[in-house]
Amino acid sequence: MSDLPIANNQMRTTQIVQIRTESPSVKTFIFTDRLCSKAKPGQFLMLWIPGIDEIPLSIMDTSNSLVSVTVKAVGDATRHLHDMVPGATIGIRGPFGNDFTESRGRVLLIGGGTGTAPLLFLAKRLALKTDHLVFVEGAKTANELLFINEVAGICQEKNIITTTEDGTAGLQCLVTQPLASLLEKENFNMIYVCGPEVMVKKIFEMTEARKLPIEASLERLMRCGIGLCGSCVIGKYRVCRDGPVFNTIQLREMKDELGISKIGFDGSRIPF
Amino acid sequence: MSDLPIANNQMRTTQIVQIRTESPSVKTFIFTDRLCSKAKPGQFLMLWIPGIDEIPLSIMDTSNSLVSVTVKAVGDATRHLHDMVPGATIGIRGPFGNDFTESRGRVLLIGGGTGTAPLLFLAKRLALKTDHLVFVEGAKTANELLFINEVAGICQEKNIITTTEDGTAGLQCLVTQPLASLLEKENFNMIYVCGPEVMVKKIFEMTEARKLPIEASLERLMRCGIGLCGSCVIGKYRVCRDGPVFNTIQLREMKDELGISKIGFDGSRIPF
Amino acid sequence: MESNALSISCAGLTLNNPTMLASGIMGYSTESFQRIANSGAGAVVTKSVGIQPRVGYVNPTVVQAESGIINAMGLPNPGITIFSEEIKFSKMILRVPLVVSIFGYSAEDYAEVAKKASEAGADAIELNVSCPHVKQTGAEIGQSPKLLSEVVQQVKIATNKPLIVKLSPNVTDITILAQAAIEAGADALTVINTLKAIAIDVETQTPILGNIKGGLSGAAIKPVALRCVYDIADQFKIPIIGCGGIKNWRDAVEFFLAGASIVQIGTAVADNIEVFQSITKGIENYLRKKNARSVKDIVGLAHRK
Amino acid sequence: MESNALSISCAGLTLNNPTMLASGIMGYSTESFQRIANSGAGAVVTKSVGIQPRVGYVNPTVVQAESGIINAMGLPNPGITIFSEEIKFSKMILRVPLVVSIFGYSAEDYAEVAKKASEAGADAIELNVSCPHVKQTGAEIGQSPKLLSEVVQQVKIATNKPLIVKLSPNVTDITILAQAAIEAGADALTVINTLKAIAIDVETQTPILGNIKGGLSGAAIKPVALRCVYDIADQFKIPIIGCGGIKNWRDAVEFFLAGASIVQIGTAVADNIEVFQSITKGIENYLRKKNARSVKDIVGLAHRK
Ligand SMILES: Cc1cc2nc3c(=O)[nH]c(=O)nc-3n(C[C@H](O)[C@H](O)[C@H](O)COP(=O)(O)OP(=O)(O)OC[C@H]3O[C@@H](n4cnc5c(N)ncnc54)[C@H](O)[C@@H]3O)c2cc1C
Ligand SMILES: Cc1cc2nc3c(=O)[nH]c(=O)nc-3n(C[C@H](O)[C@H](O)[C@H](O)COP(=O)(O)OP(=O)(O)OC[C@H]3O[C@@H](n4cnc5c(N)ncnc54)[C@H](O)[C@@H]3O)c2cc1C
Ligand SMILES: Cc1cc2nc3c(=O)[nH]c(=O)nc-3n(C[C@H](O)[C@H](O)[C@H](O)COP(=O)(O)O)c2cc1C
Ligand SMILES: Cc1cc2nc3c(=O)[nH]c(=O)nc-3n(C[C@H](O)[C@H](O)[C@H](O)COP(=O)(O)O)c2cc1C
Ligand code: FES
Ligand code: FES
Repeated sequence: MSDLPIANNQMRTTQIVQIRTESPSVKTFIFTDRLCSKAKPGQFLMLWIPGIDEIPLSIMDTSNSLVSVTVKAVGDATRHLHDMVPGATIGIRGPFGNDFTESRGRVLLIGGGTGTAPLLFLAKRLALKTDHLVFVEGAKTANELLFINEVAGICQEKNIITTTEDGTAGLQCLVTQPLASLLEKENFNMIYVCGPEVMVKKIFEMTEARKLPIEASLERLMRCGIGLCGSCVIGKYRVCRDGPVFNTIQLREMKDELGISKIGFDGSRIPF
Repeated sequence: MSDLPIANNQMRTTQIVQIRTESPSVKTFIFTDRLCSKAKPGQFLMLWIPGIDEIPLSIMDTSNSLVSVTVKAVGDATRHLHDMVPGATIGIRGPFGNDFTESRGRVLLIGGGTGTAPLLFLAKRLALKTDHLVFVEGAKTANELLFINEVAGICQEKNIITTTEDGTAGLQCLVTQPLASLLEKENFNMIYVCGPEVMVKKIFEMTEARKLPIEASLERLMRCGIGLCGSCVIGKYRVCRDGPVFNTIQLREMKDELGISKIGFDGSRIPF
Repeated sequence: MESNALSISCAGLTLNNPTMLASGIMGYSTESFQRIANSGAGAVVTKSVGIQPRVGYVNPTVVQAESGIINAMGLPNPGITIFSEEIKFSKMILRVPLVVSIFGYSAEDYAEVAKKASEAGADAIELNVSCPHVKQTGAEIGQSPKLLSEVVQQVKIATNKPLIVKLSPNVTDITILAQAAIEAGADALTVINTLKAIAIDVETQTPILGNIKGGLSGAAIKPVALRCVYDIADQFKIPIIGCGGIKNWRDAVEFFLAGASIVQIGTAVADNIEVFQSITKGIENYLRKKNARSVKDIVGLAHRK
Repeated sequence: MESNALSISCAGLTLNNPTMLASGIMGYSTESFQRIANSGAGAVVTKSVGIQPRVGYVNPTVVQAESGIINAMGLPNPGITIFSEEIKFSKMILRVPLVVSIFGYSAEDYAEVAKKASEAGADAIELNVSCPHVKQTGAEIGQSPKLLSEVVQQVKIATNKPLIVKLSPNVTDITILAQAAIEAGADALTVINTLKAIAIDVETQTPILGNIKGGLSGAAIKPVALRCVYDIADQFKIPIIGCGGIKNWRDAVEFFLAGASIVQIGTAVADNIEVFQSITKGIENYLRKKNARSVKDIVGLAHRK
């Protein structure tokens, strides 16, 4: 849990050092930042695209003073970011939020879309503690499956399950489908999930049915990132400050909202 | 040299724990203060007498978290302080300013009035390093000689010289008088002086004539205590921030003002 | 000391303790209000609500500065019609008073929002006439005694709930605005909203906030807020709710001594959501130490000569 | 980059570098001015001087607050007659411009002091019309466009030295005061003086400053000062001297980008008298990095759209 007093975490600018294309719509941006390079898997940062917007992004990796974030171009801010070149200036605040607990034993990670990024970061750490890591990843189509090589470097091949909606790679189905049999077959000490909220909701229902422990990282509209503005609230929790990682008990408390409604830009509750 | 950024040295209140009468016009006040209890001999603090005034006072002693200051009633603020009783609330900022270097070898200390207080503090520290401490103290009359017993506990009797103007104790003369023969007779590695500026000036002239090293603690009008307001300036130095202890070289630089003129409450130069 | 030493009745509201959540902080949902109440707040104030929904400004909407933050949210809010449902929901669940903060572009706007909020069950209405970063709204009204007076009068007609006017510090003489609000019928004053400010990034050579300028809050503004409370309490008898940079019991007590009867806490929630509890505990200890039977006993004591 | 990238000519003054000692800091004696100049300041401003000597307020005259200090010195000064000697002495020795800060209780006062200061050799006159803590002086004049205009006009007649007007932030709209000063003939504006504030001690339940209220300076006010500079530069072409909370090169550059051509440093001197040198060094590096040939190249850049 990051408890940096806000005064010690002011925005600073840095230059993009490297940009890697991960898929047609996803790029990884690497830059130096002292504070965020100490982040733990699950934590996020606020990235300022000068003159455009400031958006929350999960930290995908750190090494020495370098920090990586993996970003899907979905709108104005992310497209502007995708248009940037190495050397471009961005602003950084963070790391913010809590992190995944690092479980031992048999561990399952389920990522959807760019939700794979923080799980890859987590998997690297878990690999030091456990040798039974199962990684399940889903995407619309083959070339949107992220970090296939990286995951293969961490997990045994038999422990990697991929799904695509169009069947261009792995199983042709939603990521939730192979889970049913997997959870039937195997027992897990911890299940980690990060992806679209509707997916998280489905998986949470499955783990609840089987009384399995889960930690889910959620995404909500974020503005301040420091627990003030209320944009990211789900139930009684602020995703930016009390999350973004929530455990089984917390997820139960927010059942009425998880995957059902969220707070929109105008503060009203809007359905998913 | 204290280099506490001002933000970490805000005023705090404390209660007077004990009051000791040292002479008809001088009392010692003892209170707890964490920061000032770490002060070194020569440093001073700003003491707030609520609703009345805030005045600079040398730190006379520290032990554990206790701090002592020795105060002569000379005007409104000091008289109000003298009227206080144990349990009364005062405000403290500090410690401020630099401290005496702690010389080894043969050492001479010369105190006038309450100027004896920081020198006593210094003598206690020096006694751990050297066994040749000569203490010269002057006052108007016998019962104004401060800390006679304390000094006797530190220096050998033959190394204590006292003078009074009315001859009621020690030699009947000014404190500067026995110095001439003393400096003739003995050689010192360091001479420390604290007292009225005119006395300091005289002694500095004597040490200059003999090319002896000296450190003098000065008193000037102080308001801010943190080097901003300019009230305490002598030559290019601020007594509160660059002093109050000045060495031979610095004293030479301020020769045109030392004991000659000072900055008054209205910022004008006024003669002594 | 009785257990109700901390409770305070003021301007028609009764609070278990003299701390309130300031407007705009986690201020949208019943669950947030309840969490804040459970964290020890004596009352909660909602995010400022207007007639129409607003999505607010583009990010960055918050910049961290030294000893505080600068924000320019742009009054994102769902509009009073939708928010009335939230007020009703809150009133069913919440056990502390719910103050609804409102803003508008004219006296009529304010009156309409106040009316709807009151009908939905608001325990009091706080007028945000001082929000410094939306053109033609707060800033102008809160800076003009005449406009302010008009708004307060109209709202007074539209609701019989206690009416709190939140003053802007961005004025030449805050006591003149206080007087206008009082004479127009305000039941209490919240003092103060944020100070107009800006943050500029030297690398990109641009203002950081999406809206360029914003409002400074947090510890940096405490000495100014405290002075505003002191100045108003020096001249008027109206209950004052102190706000600006409060983050511990000592700050809160300073505001009581300056003349406030209640304090609001905003920015300090970022560092610690339990701040209400620790402040209340500290106030309680302080009152005991000073042999004061209630907060009322220490309100305005710094004005003694 | 040539060595004179840092030098700046502005409002009739030429400085080796764009930093100045702010008024009231060590501002009485030639030796202090010289030390500050040796520490790297491009110019020095004296303590504000009036017609008559003043001893100022009783201590405490300075309280340390979070990220700043609150001061209420009460304008202690020897009066212009005595101070004229100091000005003459300074002019014999000092190799950087000497700006004499003056205050008064009427336009005639200001004019008289300005005249004497000019005759003694002041390189420029800075009007302190914003000192918030002396009744019937600065505060009132600096808060009223009419009074301010009158004072500036009279001083303009009394001296032909560059005239700098130092504005108060304690106003509803600082651009209106800026406009009044400009139209009355100001050659430059110093933006800003301190924010009105108070400090209260909870133990003794009393205001701490001898004068009860004072002015907040230091890092706490930087976002407000920067906003004032930005607002004025947005509307007017007059040279601006930025002041308020500057303590490192980054702060200084922010003020340049907001529209200032020179910066003044006050409170930061308490922590480090060498602050001028380190700020100048930092500005130099920054200019080099940004390929700017002089400070002028970056003045106001934050206003680009
Ligand atoms: C904790 C957290 C971690 C995230 N990590 C990643 C990541 O690692 N990689 C990644 O690609 N994306 C991540 N996101 C989502 C990312 O923040 C949004 O995709 C981005 O803000 C969209 O901005 P835009 O202007 O490009 O799109 P817009 O056109 O503004 O919006 C597209 C959609 O993105 C969502 N969105 C917009 N603004 C925000 C915002 N400020 N906060 C949250 N969602 C927003 C909205 O649902 C909107 O409908 C994360 C979000 C959160 C809350
Ligand atoms: C660094 C330093 C250390 C000092 N240490 C001691 C000490 O250990 N014991 C002690 O008794 N005194 C000490 N003094 C002197 C003490 O501060 C003054 O005696 C006291 O401020 C007088 O205040 P008053 O209101 O009682 O007298 P006033 O009636 O105000 O003045 C009496 C005289 O005291 C001097 N004085 C007044 N105010 C101040 C002030 N703010 N700063 C300095 N001098 C002032 C003036 O010369 C004045 O003429 C020290 C002064 C300095 C600068
Ligand atoms: C993120 C944020 C949003 C705010 N939104 C509002 C608002 O909608 N209405 C309002 O009256 N004040 C708003 N304020 C001002 C606060 O209520 C409060 O007056 C100010 O922050 C000073 O108090 P503080 O220093 O305790 O934060 C907001 C403040 C912050 C930091
Ligand atoms: C101790 C002190 C004394 C001051 N005296 C004066 C003064 O005499 N005249 C004046 O115009 N400003 C005076 N000021 C205000 C400063 O010149 C400056 O405007 C203000 O402190 C903001 O800058 P800073 O944050 O760098 O200190 C004084 C400030 C301080 C801290
Ligand atoms: S983003 Fe503002 S509270 Fe979470
Ligand atoms: S007392 Fe203010 S500069 Fe020394």
